[in-house]
Amino acid sequence: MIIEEYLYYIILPILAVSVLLVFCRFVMGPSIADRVVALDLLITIGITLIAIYSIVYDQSTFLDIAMILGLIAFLSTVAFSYYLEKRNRKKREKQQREEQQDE
Amino acid sequence: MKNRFLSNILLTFIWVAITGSFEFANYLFGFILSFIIMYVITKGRGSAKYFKIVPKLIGFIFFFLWELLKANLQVAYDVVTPTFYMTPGIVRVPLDAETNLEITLLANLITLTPGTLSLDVSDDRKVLYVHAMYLKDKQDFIDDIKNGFEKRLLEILR
Amino acid sequence: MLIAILTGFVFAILLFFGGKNIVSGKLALLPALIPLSLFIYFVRFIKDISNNEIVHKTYEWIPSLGINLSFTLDGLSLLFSLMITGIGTLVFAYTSAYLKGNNYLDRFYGYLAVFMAAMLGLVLSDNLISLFVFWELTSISSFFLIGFNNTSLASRKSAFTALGITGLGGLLLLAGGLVLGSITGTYDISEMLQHKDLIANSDYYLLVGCLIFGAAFTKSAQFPFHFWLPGAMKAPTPVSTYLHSATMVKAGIYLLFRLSPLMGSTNFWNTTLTIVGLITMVYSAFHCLFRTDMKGVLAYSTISALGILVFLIGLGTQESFLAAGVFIIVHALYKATLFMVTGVVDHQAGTRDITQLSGLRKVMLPVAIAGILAAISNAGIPPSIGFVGKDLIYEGTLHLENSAILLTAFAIITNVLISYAGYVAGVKPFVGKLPEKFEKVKFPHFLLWFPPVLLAVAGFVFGVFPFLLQDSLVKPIVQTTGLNTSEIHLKLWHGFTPVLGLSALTIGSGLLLYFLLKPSKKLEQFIAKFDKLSPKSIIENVVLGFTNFSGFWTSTFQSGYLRNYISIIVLFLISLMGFTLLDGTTYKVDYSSFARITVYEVVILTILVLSIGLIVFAKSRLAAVVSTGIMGYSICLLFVFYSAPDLAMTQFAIDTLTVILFVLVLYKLPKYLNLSDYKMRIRDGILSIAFGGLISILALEVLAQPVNSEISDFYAKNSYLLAHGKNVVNVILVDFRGADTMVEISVLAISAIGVFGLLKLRLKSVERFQK
Amino acid sequence: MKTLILRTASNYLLPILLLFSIFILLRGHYLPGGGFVGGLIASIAFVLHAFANGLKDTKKLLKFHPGFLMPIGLAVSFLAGLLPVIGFDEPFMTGLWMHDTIPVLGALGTAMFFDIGVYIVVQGVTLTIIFTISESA
Amino acid sequence: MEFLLAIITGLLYAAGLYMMLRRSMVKLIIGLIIISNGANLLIFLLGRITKGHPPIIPDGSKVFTEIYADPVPQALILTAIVISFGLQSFAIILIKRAYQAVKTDDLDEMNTIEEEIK
Amino acid sequence: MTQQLLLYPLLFQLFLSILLMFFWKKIETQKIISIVGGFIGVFLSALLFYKVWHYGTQTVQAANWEAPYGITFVADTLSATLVLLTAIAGMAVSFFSAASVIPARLRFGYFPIYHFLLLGLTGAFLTGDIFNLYVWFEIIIISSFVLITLGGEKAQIEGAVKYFTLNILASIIFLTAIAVLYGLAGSLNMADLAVLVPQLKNRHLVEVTAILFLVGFGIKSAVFPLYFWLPASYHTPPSAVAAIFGGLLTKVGVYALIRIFSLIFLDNEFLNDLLIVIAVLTLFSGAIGALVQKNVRKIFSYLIICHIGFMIGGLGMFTKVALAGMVFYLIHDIMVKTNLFMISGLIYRIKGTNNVKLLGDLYDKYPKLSLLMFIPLLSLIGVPPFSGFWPKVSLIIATLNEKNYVLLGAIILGSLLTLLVVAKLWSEVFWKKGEELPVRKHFLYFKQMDKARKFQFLAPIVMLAGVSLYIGFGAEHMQQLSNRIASELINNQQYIDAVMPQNN
Amino acid sequence: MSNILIIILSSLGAIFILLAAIGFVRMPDTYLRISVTTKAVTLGVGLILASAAVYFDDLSVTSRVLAIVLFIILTSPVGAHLIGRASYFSGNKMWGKSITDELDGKYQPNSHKLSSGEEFEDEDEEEDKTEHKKSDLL
Ligand code: NA
Ligand code: NA
Repeated sequence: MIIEEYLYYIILPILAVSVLLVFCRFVMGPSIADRVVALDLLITIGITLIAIYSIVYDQSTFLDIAMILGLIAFLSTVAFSYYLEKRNRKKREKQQREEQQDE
Repeated sequence: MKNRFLSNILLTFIWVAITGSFEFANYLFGFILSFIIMYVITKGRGSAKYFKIVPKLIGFIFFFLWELLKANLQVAYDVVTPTFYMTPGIVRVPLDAETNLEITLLANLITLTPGTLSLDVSDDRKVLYVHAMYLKDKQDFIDDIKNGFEKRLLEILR
Repeated sequence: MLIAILTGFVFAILLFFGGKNIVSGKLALLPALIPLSLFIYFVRFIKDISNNEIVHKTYEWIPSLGINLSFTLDGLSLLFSLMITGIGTLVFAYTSAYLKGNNYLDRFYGYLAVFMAAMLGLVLSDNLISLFVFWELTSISSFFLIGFNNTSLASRKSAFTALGITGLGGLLLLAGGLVLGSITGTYDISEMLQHKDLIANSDYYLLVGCLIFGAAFTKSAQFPFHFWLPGAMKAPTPVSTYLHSATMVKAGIYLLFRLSPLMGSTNFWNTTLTIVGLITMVYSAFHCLFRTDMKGVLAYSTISALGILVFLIGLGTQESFLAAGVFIIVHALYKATLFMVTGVVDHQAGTRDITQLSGLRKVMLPVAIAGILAAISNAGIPPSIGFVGKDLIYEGTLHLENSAILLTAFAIITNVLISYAGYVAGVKPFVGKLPEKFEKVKFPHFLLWFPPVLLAVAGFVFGVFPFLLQDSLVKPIVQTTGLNTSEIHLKLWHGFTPVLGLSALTIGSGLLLYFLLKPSKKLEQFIAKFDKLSPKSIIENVVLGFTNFSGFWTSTFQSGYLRNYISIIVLFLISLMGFTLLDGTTYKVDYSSFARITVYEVVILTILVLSIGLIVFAKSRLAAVVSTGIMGYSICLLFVFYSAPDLAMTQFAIDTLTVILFVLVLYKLPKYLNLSDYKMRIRDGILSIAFGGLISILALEVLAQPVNSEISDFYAKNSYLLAHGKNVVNVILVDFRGADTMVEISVLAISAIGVFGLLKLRLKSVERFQK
Repeated sequence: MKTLILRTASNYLLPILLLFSIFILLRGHYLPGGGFVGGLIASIAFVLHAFANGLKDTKKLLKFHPGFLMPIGLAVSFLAGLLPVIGFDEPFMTGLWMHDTIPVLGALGTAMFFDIGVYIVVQGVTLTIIFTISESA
Repeated sequence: MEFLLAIITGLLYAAGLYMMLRRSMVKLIIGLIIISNGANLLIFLLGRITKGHPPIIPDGSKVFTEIYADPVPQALILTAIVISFGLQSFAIILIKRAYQAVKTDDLDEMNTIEEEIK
Repeated sequence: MTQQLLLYPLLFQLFLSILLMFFWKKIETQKIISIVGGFIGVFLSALLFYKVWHYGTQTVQAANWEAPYGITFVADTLSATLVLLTAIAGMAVSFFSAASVIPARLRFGYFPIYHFLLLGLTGAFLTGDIFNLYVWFEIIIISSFVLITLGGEKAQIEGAVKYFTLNILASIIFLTAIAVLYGLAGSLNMADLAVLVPQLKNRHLVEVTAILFLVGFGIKSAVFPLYFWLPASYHTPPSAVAAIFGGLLTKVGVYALIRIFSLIFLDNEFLNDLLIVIAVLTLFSGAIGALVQKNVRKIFSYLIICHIGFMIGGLGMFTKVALAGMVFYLIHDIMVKTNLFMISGLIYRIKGTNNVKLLGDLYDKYPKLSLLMFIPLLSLIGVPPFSGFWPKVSLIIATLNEKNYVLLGAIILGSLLTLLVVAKLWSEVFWKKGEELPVRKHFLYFKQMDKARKFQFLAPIVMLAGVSLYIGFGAEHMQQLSNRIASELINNQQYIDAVMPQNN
Repeated sequence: MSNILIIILSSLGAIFILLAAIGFVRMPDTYLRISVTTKAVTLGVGLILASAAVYFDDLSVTSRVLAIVLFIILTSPVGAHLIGRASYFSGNKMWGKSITDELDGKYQPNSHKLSSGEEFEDEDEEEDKTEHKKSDLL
């Protein structure tokens, strides 16, 4: 019983504070990359939240969700990186075109 | 080598089945037990590499964990204290690792240890660009990686 | 009788399919045999009817609605049937010559046949609903007849106007009939007569009266709905002859006549009819003075005659009904003649402009005879039947108890003007000098001049021998009103009475007027100045205003702006919800039933709220998308906390995929601009907050209600034992509610196909239309 | 974005994810999971592969157009639901169960096949959508 | 907690609607996503929430022995989520296609077909 | 096997859709499957109708879980009738699609999606479960989205965005309503809800729930002031698609309203009044909207709205006579509106445009076709004894019984304006001397078609015109049918008993 | 015994995560933020999951925990690599006190090809473009 309470009153708040901190950075940005990393981080901390929660409620089922989170959270990072690259290329092509026109 | 490993696992399962205790400790115990057994029964029959790698692998894991912990503490210190002591920079690290797997593992391990971040591998796979937080001497840094992670990793993989 | 009616329809259908062959060439006269045989059929009934018999037939049609095809043949309907078929025969025959060589003669006959059948059905129906059915069919067929020259804009407009006015009347008739039905419990007029008291004492009496009047006045072109009739003169002359003088326009008269015994003898009924009839007859008779188109003259005089009929029915005495009955016959005979005459003139001389026409007797004597005879009958000069008719009118007005003198005076004025109209149309073209340009006018075809002559002569035969009509038709007609008929004696000569004096006065004034006032363009232009005040233009303006309003209303609501649509819908929803939810409810929520709040919940909720804020206020599209992702993941965590692992997994996977989709699409889009201004944002914000607030209140209220967990208990009990699964959510998905899932995967498949088609299918210009 | 690191990682992740998706699919009747999530994970595996190696490679790997999975999956689910109607004059979707249970999967019944159909459809759908978009990007 | 969730649900509806009322099509779709989440949460909330007891029959028992969360709303939401995934993907592609066809993301410029009546 | 007869029309459509997907690229095969399938569908639906007519309401408990635990499918007379009409209209449009939809569209899944749409319609009519109804609605929506956007022309996309958004909004409101209903009553089975909801203490909340349903379904049935999506989009897809949309999509909304209000939310004075107000404004807005339009299909679109008003009015009065009128109108309207949009397609193929200003001459050049097209127009106006007339009789009687003169006036005005709109249409499109339009390259005009295609074009129009004629001239049968449906709707106990016999 | 282990593991894990979060907020540039968080979080997650494994003391849980940790170890550095790289492309500046950037100028601007800096060669621009067009999902 003590463990559950320890986790509940000590660990969960620490994690919660971490989540909030990360979210602060998400709000602050400044670049999209920071936001994407924040998102990734939030999910990863979410995994720990779920893990602790599953201990507190003695429901190991929740770890399954953590598993899925761990597996596919990564994909949104991949997607956003892809976006950033593509967008960057597009910008550069546009710049080049304009430069060529200037010449 | 793969066969050995598989046999090892198989034996572990047999052990667990026999004992009927499905606890983690029992698996671990079964694994060690069957490793020893296999070491004994295949001793001197040529393909002893497997038995050399496993201890190295275990050693590597501990090395990795130690590095992880050590550098985490370093960063932690930097993070909690008001001023930063960082001297960051992106460094070009020439690679001895050749195969995709080698390079990827190396890069990932470098990233996972604090203070360093593998940014990219050159297209000709000769150079790894690493972002480092505490960069005092470039050559020292490169040597650390080459003699530490890369060497140990390649020992295991090759 | 049903067969009699159906004959026309069947014939029409035949014409539509093989028409060209039937009516082309020499067989063109054939169609006339149809009305002729029907005429003979109806003539056979004269004897029975004059013996006070009534023929009644009922066929079941829609018993569930109490609607039957029941037909009655009594004096009134016999008169109309004879007119419809008799004049119909002549018109059919006349048409074969008039429209000879017209490409669409088959169509024309088809319409005429439909019209004739419908008109027969109308006058024979005893059931008010079936009467309405035929009433509408006459409107539709007349639409086609008026618009026969369909390439002419004026024709189309007139057809449209006529249909609009008579269509409105028809709907009023339907409503009136249905009210009568709901009062009396039957739609059969003969049965209704037995419940006369119910009607008179009903709360609906006024309503029914107004509805019936609306129907009759529109159909019979009473002021202020009269203007469609002059417009309808755009139709070929046979149509004007048949529909717009002899038959269709009299349908309203027929209706009033028919319903008088049922609804008449009240102040409302009689006064309204008298006044409307009076206004109509005087107003339009006056208008005859200002027309130069022969048909225009005749149209206004027809309206005036219809006004006289309404007026007479409104008087509601035995004498006035007698006068009305006779006048129907009189008018049919002379007006049909005059129209046909006009048609011949138009057909041969190529114009109907009365100011140009004269002396045509030299080239078409029989036509001139018909015209002059008809004009005489029209003017009420003895020994024509017109004289009899006019006398009866004066007798009807003179013997009134109230305002006899005044009404008689109006009748005289009307008659004077009408007789003027008759001279203008029936005499003026034929007398005087034949202008040069008409010297080469050819003598008309036999079938063009014979029908009018026949009709005109008939007017004199009946004038000389009025007893021919007395027992056979006139008495039975009056009989249908339920009044005493024993004292009716039609005579040409009554001796020297005041009425005779009035007749003489009328004839004299009419002739005088004709000699003094010649129709001219000036007069026509003079009256045109008052067009703005005419009911026609007033109603046209109203219609125009209505159309403009329609455009305004439609484009206001259908503005093209999606956000307006959404706003209106949500506004509608929240005003209704707000009205019911906040109105008088005591807002009571049992907070004690709510679970305690924990730190991590607060953190997740905070993040949820903040991420929503970020989405709403994001400056970049990608930031909005990332924030949406965070929102989704927070909700996913909520699902974890509240025991929904399956949900959490699915939501998480789907959110990730959605992010990927967005990312794949986004970088192709243009800049993410904030396009709305400050005011708009405030407005939308208020609307949104109101919406969200109501949803929150609703949720809280529902949460305070007791729970019924019968169904989930069943699942909990049986999920493993009967459905062999322990994850109840999954068992529900694949078993208890598997049908949902089957549909759901179909939805997914469809959307994938849709996406595939949307992106891969680009129609090339060739493909766009070619098959 | 075909970086070496991502490519290598994705080559190892693909089988792991696929295996994992089947695992999630099969356990759905007893524990969280099932056809939907399973199918989504499987498609995520392929999407990841496509990100790392390019669409062409992934398509080559799949051998046929993923859209083809949709009618197949639908047919599997449909037949699983139809079997009781055709064979036993029971209502559509009535669960039919084998008497004996199978070690890993537990009881074997039409519901399982239904869920497998779902799994296939979801994969077909997700992959079709994502592949189509990236092809026309 | 239910109280806060009810407020959040309302907030989701409000934010979703607000986004739908913007002129950008991307915002419109995001709005739809938000409001769908709101609806899901509403089903979840009104089906009553339970902490830490997923509707999964524990190992070794054949029926529930203790309290459990109502599985019905969960199944409904699952269906709704998957359906809205289908719709959302279609919508997202629609943005793309609309941009190709109409060359704008601005909804106000997408009413040529409706203007012709005026 | 006959026990499950109720599900056959449903399962058969699903089967067809899946089968068609397997023949993805073989569009000729797809055409044959669709048409043959259409006939079989009519046959199956007719069987179902026969059974319901003679043996009363049929039910099937899907997956064999007794109500209210599983999903119940119910065919009372109303449902069976609508399923049959769907099948008939569906078959006609299959035919018409085979002739009129261009191959490019067919190659991208037109037929599978089309049959999914029919599946959705059939399912919506047959389900006895409120959430299942939502799911069917979704399949209808998504397949209609796909059909409306297939081809991706600019106009299509613009229309689709509005169509899409507003319909999804409707779905979300519907879902919200389900959430509240489940929160209050704890059940989803409509018969069960019919028992539970009247017992609920908090009537305010029940009323709010009803309003949510009203608005959700109201959007789908395109009533005032929720109809915007319809005129914005119905003229953009191929005419075959518009035909099935025009005939059936809004009717599903109406059906859902009927179901909900006759079964669950009974006798609420406020709601009934509200429905009547909505009906009046719907009639009015639709009619005047049609009056000012210049495109044949837009005119028809507004007429759809207008005529929805008749049905909503009937529902609002909720007497037996009114309901009978409403049901009769529903039956009539499905056939006529489907046909009208096919006719618009025919006109388009003849002249290459649907713009009223440019059209003309049809009566001169194609007199027989014109008269063929005139039949549905007559039905539309409700010229007696064509089909639109009889339901109006019942509706007017009902307004008189209820002394609802405003609605009476609206019905008369709506009818009159419909008459005028059609007259105007006729005079502009058929009578007027049309402008000489430049001959379009790559355009297949009607006169250029071969006999077989002409037949495919005209057969469905003739068929539906025939059905309309039957409805009008055989009004007695329809009236009996409507009366029976009306009495079933008024007495909801028989529905409840059929679904949950164990309750007695 | 196991309780103490759980407390130790979870406390350490939570602290590392907290540190990572603080670091994430405090670090001055994107690369540093990525760098700090990847490992701290990996370690933290691993520790906390380990505590769960100890708590449940059940093979299936343990294997799941192992799986999760393995996944994270496998994926998070890859993610860091990708986002770091992307961040470099989008021109995120390094912190002012950074001492060197050997990556500067090594990327081909259009193809994003990365040179090792040993054999820098001028690639044909046109070839780049065509390749870009072909690559679909890249
Ligand atoms: Na490191
Ligand atoms: Na990392």
